[in-house]
Amino acid sequence: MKIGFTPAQEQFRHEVATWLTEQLAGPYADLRGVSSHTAMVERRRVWEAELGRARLSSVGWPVEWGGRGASLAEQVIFAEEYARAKAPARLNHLGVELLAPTLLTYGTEAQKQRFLEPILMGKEIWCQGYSEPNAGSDLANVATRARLESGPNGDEWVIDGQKIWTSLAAFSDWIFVLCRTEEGSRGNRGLSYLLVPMNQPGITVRPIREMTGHAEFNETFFTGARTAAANIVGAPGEGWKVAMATLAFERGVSTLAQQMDFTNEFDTLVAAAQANGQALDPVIRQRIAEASIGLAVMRYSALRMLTNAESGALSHEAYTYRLYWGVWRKKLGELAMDVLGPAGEYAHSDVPAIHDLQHMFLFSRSDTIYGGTSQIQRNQIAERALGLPKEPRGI
Amino acid sequence: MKIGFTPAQEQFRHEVATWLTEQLAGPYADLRGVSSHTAMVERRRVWEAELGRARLSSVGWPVEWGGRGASLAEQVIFAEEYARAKAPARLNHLGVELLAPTLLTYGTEAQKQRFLEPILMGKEIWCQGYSEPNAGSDLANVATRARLESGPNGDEWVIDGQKIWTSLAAFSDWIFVLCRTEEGSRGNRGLSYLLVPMNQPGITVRPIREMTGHAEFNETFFTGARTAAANIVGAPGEGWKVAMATLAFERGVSTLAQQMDFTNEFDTLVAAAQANGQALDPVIRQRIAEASIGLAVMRYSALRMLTNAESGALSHEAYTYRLYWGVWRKKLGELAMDVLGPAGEYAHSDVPAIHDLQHMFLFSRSDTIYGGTSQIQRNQIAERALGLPKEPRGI
Amino acid sequence: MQFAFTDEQLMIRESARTFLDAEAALPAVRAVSATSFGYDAHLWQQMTQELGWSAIAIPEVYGGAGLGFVELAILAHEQGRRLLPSPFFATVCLAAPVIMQLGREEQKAQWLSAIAGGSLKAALALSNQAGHADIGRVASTLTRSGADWVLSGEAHFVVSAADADLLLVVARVQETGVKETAVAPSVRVVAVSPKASGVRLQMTEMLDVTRPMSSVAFDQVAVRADALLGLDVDASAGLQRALDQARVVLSAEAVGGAEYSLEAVTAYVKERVQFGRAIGSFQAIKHRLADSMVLVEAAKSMAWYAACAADESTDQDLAMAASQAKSCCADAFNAVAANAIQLHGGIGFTWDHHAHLYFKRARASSMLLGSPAWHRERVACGLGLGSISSALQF
Amino acid sequence: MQFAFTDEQLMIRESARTFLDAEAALPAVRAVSATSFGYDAHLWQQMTQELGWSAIAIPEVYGGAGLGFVELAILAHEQGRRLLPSPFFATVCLAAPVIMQLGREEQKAQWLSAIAGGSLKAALALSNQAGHADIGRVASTLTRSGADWVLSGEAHFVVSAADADLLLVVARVQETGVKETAVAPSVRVVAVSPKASGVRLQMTEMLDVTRPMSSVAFDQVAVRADALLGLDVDASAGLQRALDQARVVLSAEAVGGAEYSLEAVTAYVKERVQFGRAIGSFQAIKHRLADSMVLVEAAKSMAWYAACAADESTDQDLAMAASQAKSCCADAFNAVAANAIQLHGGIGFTWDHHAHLYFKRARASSMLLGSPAWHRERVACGLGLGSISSALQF
Repeated sequence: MKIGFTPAQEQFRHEVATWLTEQLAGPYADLRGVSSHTAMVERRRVWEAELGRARLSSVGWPVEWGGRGASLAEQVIFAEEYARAKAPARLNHLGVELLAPTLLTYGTEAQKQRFLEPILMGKEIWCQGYSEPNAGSDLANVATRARLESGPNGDEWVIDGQKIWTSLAAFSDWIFVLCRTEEGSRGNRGLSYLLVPMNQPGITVRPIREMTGHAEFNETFFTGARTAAANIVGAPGEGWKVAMATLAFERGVSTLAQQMDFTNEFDTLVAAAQANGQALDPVIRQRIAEASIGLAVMRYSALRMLTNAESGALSHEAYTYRLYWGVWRKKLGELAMDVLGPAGEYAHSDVPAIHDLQHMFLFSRSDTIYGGTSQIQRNQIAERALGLPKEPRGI
Repeated sequence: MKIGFTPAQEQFRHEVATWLTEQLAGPYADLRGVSSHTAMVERRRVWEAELGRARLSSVGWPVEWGGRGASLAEQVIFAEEYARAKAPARLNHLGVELLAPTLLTYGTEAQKQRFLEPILMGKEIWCQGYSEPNAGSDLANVATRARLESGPNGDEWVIDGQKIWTSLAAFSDWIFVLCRTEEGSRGNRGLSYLLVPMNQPGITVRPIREMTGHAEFNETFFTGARTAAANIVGAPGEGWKVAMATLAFERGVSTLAQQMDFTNEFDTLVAAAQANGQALDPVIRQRIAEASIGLAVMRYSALRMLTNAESGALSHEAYTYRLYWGVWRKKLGELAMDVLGPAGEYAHSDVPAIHDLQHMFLFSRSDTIYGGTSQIQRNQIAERALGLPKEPRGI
Repeated sequence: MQFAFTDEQLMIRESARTFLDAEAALPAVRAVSATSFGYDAHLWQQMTQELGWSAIAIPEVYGGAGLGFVELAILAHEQGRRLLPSPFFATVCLAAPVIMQLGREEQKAQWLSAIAGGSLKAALALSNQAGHADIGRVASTLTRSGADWVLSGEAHFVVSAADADLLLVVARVQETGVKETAVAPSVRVVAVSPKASGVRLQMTEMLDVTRPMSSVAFDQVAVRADALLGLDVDASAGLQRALDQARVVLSAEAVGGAEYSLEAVTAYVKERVQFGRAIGSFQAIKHRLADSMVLVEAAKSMAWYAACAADESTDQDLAMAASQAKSCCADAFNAVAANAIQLHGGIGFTWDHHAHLYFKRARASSMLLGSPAWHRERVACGLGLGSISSALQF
Repeated sequence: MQFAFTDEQLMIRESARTFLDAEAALPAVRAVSATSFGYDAHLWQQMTQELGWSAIAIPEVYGGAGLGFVELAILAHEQGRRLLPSPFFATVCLAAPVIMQLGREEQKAQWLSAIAGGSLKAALALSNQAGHADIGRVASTLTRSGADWVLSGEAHFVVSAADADLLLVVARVQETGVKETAVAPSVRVVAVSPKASGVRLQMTEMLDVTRPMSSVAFDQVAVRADALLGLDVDASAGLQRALDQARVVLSAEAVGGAEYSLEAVTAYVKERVQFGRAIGSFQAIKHRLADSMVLVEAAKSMAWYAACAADESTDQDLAMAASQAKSCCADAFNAVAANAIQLHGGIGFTWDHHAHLYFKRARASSMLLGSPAWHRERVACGLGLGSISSALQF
């Protein structure tokens, strides 16, 4: 157990930092500090391609697929430097961080050939179609149907139903969708994992305005939407297994990038407290210190989790991680507003820090809801990690 | 709605205060400030009798049974003055506050004649036999059995089983016991509510040492213990109903006395904080203020509850009260220890405040357990006050 | 001592609830929030002229009903349940008590009668740019100009000021030629017309859209001597009492919001099915709602007591009760409204759902007239814990 | 960067757990707590002489195994699981690091070798009567007496001092004829024999019976110049590092206690039946245990990182990590142990049950070497929030 980096790793850090600084001071200066997931989409596509060419789109991927086969330590370094350079939020993070590892594990050779390179180069942006209005916490309750039909373009899946909370859907090229492909099946059986092109008449996207005032999520409607029969990951009926694997990748190296965002938010908060004098309030100081402990905990829990993931089974800290950060960030949001005081109540502040912290405060209310509520997380911890009896399903 | 008292009520306050001051400066000076429920038992019996003679044992009782038929406001005044005078903890509080109202509601005329006066005069001290090792949260799981037998002394109930957490059992004269009187019955059916003399060979009391180091509770074993057939409150099989009524009296005026204890504890804590300088720590100040809010909340919730109780049904605040004070006092204990700092870690402090606060801290851990854990309390609030679905029993 | 509503009080509550259930449904609240002054003038007319809400706590001699803060709190509680945007708080619960405490007889006769009759809307300009509720930190000053005065400075977070007929401005007296000393400066409240020369008023868009606020700047505004509330003596004590009374009403309003928030989410979890069961049958949900209910009931006890204190108690006891209530009720509303979002799941996070409106109002109310932490510090002082030169500012 | 135990570290943990499972069952712990010095001397001999625990982090040149704080933390974690009373913390985790940081070569050679070999038990006398862990607040003073020194004053909460062979005493230098100034006084650490004339030691009975403490009074104790650790220069920096290292180990020990506490109550709720179900099947219980597990895992991440920092980081980075860990792990242990009492129900509240021993240890450890609040304030300073003249004292 060691926290320091080797000279070779520090050399890698230097290389990455230099490259990022050059890009973001030069041709991509307009993208520096762009943190919104919905802003400057076209420019960020170009940036994704730039990363891909530099083999920095996903340094952990195998070399044959355009990565660098980087070690965990190097991935940590990349995430740190990416954040430090204030490089823009990754446009295709669902493709890079969730779908690509899923394809690397469950995809056919043809699927890897077809999909990985466009992901890497930012040519095809992906979104995720899991939740439905009646399949929120109870994800296995998916009702969106797909059936295989023969037609002029060969066999195709035809999809009908509705997905919700599909972030990025408005400008995604593809969506990975959990569908019910066995008629009459219930629960997590009879589901399949399909890859569906977004740009077709059978798909309609409707933005959902959230309490932040922005529309970061969407509803996505499928009305006879189509995709080629080959665009299924895993066998028909194996969708649940594949979807769960995808979710598990949320606990992967993408957590490092997320943590860097958290660190930036924390730093913004500290700066705001210093600016308005709240940093000298002993009560606020206790809470800021507590938040800093949470940051440290998340960092080292993620490293434990990633190290342990290399050896297979999901370890204890991996079960607790999702719940921990959701609760932490919600508290950070409350702290931020207490630091801002009444000035934080203005809807449109000229001060970027106030705007960012407000948005974080409001958005963080969903951090204990999406991707499995805190209640669901606690169930999973209790049942899977502590071995307590399962919750009875209703009758 | 009014918080002030009338001149007549203030006159009553003056009378009570004068009497208590005279007694506790004079003949009962040795009892002033005695707060332990197990200390100076014989002297406190004498004190109970003194209260009884002055018709101050339970001012709210009807005049015919030795009370004063006092209004709620007067009962509030009595509780306040009793605490202010640092009069000793009531030895027979289970008799006065729980059993007597139960008898007044469900007892036969003969039972009232037989039992009320000795309770009032401190001649017969009572304890409560509800919980069992396997009937804790699940009180309806009572296994202690009683059967009616004919014998030389006429018909008698013969009781076998074990009760636990019987406070005061070591010096009580009587116990009210929830027993299973219908063989083969389950749950809350087939139970009866019996009054049993403690001083008999069929009863053995074994103290339980708690984490405080003291033994404030006991185990009480029944091995062919006997009581007259007439010593049943309500009909055979109605025990659950009567026992629940007794528990409801815990939400009665006895809460006022308890609140005065809380106020004394809070004052001790504040004095300790002032003495060691912690009162100037802004973080501690916030927590002390918070605790003072809790005290105010409890006082006014109790008044709402008692006012509403006069009109019948248990109101919302009555459901929440038990949980509120348990949680509040546990927090007060933690605050007390944080105020004391390392000095609070000495097991035997010469400083009475430190000793009292330590004991409160440790004892308060049981405040969310006995008489229904916080978990049970939350179930009841959710199901009875909010109307949410009931928890399924196991199969 | 009688800690329950009288029959008359119950009737007031009942009729208010019936009225607001009909008139202040959520879509209506959203709609009026978007209008220029952020409230429904017609509804306000009904409240004042038909229902007599603005008169309820004003003495009979000024044309009021002569009741007190318990009744005001009841009405605020009911409006809180519906997040009703209206000048009620600013005019009736904040400005009227200030006039009551500080006004000369002829001022009371003039203004309180007009408020009671519904023809006057008033607002109190107190807070500085940071939103401090401390009287000692006001950012407006009065300087003498012969027998009259000149008002300069600014005030922020002024509730319902945009179309008020009268501004009551809290200002420090700045004696010309006298340096500011360590002694707290003397404070006056002056009545200013929003249309007076030198007054600039700007509405500010808030996260909580249901309580409009403005910033006001005063640039050498001429103030006649008789525009001073009361005589030319320090107004702090009377102002403090009026502020504490307003805090009590605000607390009751918060309790109303919390209560409604809890009722709505309780109804939702009984209907919403996941895993083949109403989610309200899961203990995790039940216990969170039970905890919310504990908070609501605690806040009620605290708020109603404080309402009594606003009528009956000494300044010092009221200050304690008001700060305890403000802290307790604000914390409860924040927690209950947050929990309601959580238990609604994704839908509770959307703009079109009501949950965020309550959540935002809860926080906005927390910050108005002193944050929970500020009030707890005030309670600590009141408990005799001594004074600290605290960095606590809100 | 490698954030997982090496095979060697896993082996150390495994063998420690096996040993302690066999030797430090709860009845044994209770029994030794009641003995005169509060620990099992035979077990201590095994730990030091057979298992080499006291040598593990001592450099090879002084007869140690040359490993570091990660390994010490592993051993402390395992002892924490069992609440094992032993001189391990005082001697190996507190005194040895102080000697390492401050000692002259010959002192290290003498004392570290003896500690490694198990022949020397040492204790650090630091805290004043109030239990402050601040170096600046020590209640012992050194005055010069020719080339030598005289030690006077007192120390409290001195862990495992009762039969220590060596006391390391932190004292302020009081220059004769020089008034105390605002400048922090210079601090030294001196080695004193508990048997020296003028040393009076008294064991103090603690709520936590598993970690014996003493108060020590120094009445004009003659101290030779060569009993000073290091040279006659301020010892603060080195002492601070050693204290931070000890705090890290203490944090790992707390994590062990929390971990065991959670395991035990988890096993209990799987067995205990109420309402016809194992109570562990109720969501209320499951979620409370899930929350406990979140705390335990968070504390682990923090503690192991801090253990690395104790070996690898600069003083400043270590100070931050140590304070974060001390606060985080203490809070976690307190909460988890409290929750364990709650979920055991009545039985968990009895003297004979183990739950209260963990609960009391948790709080006692919180108060040792700085409370959670004290450490958070230290973190706040470290984050650059500026310094406040805080009333925070613990």
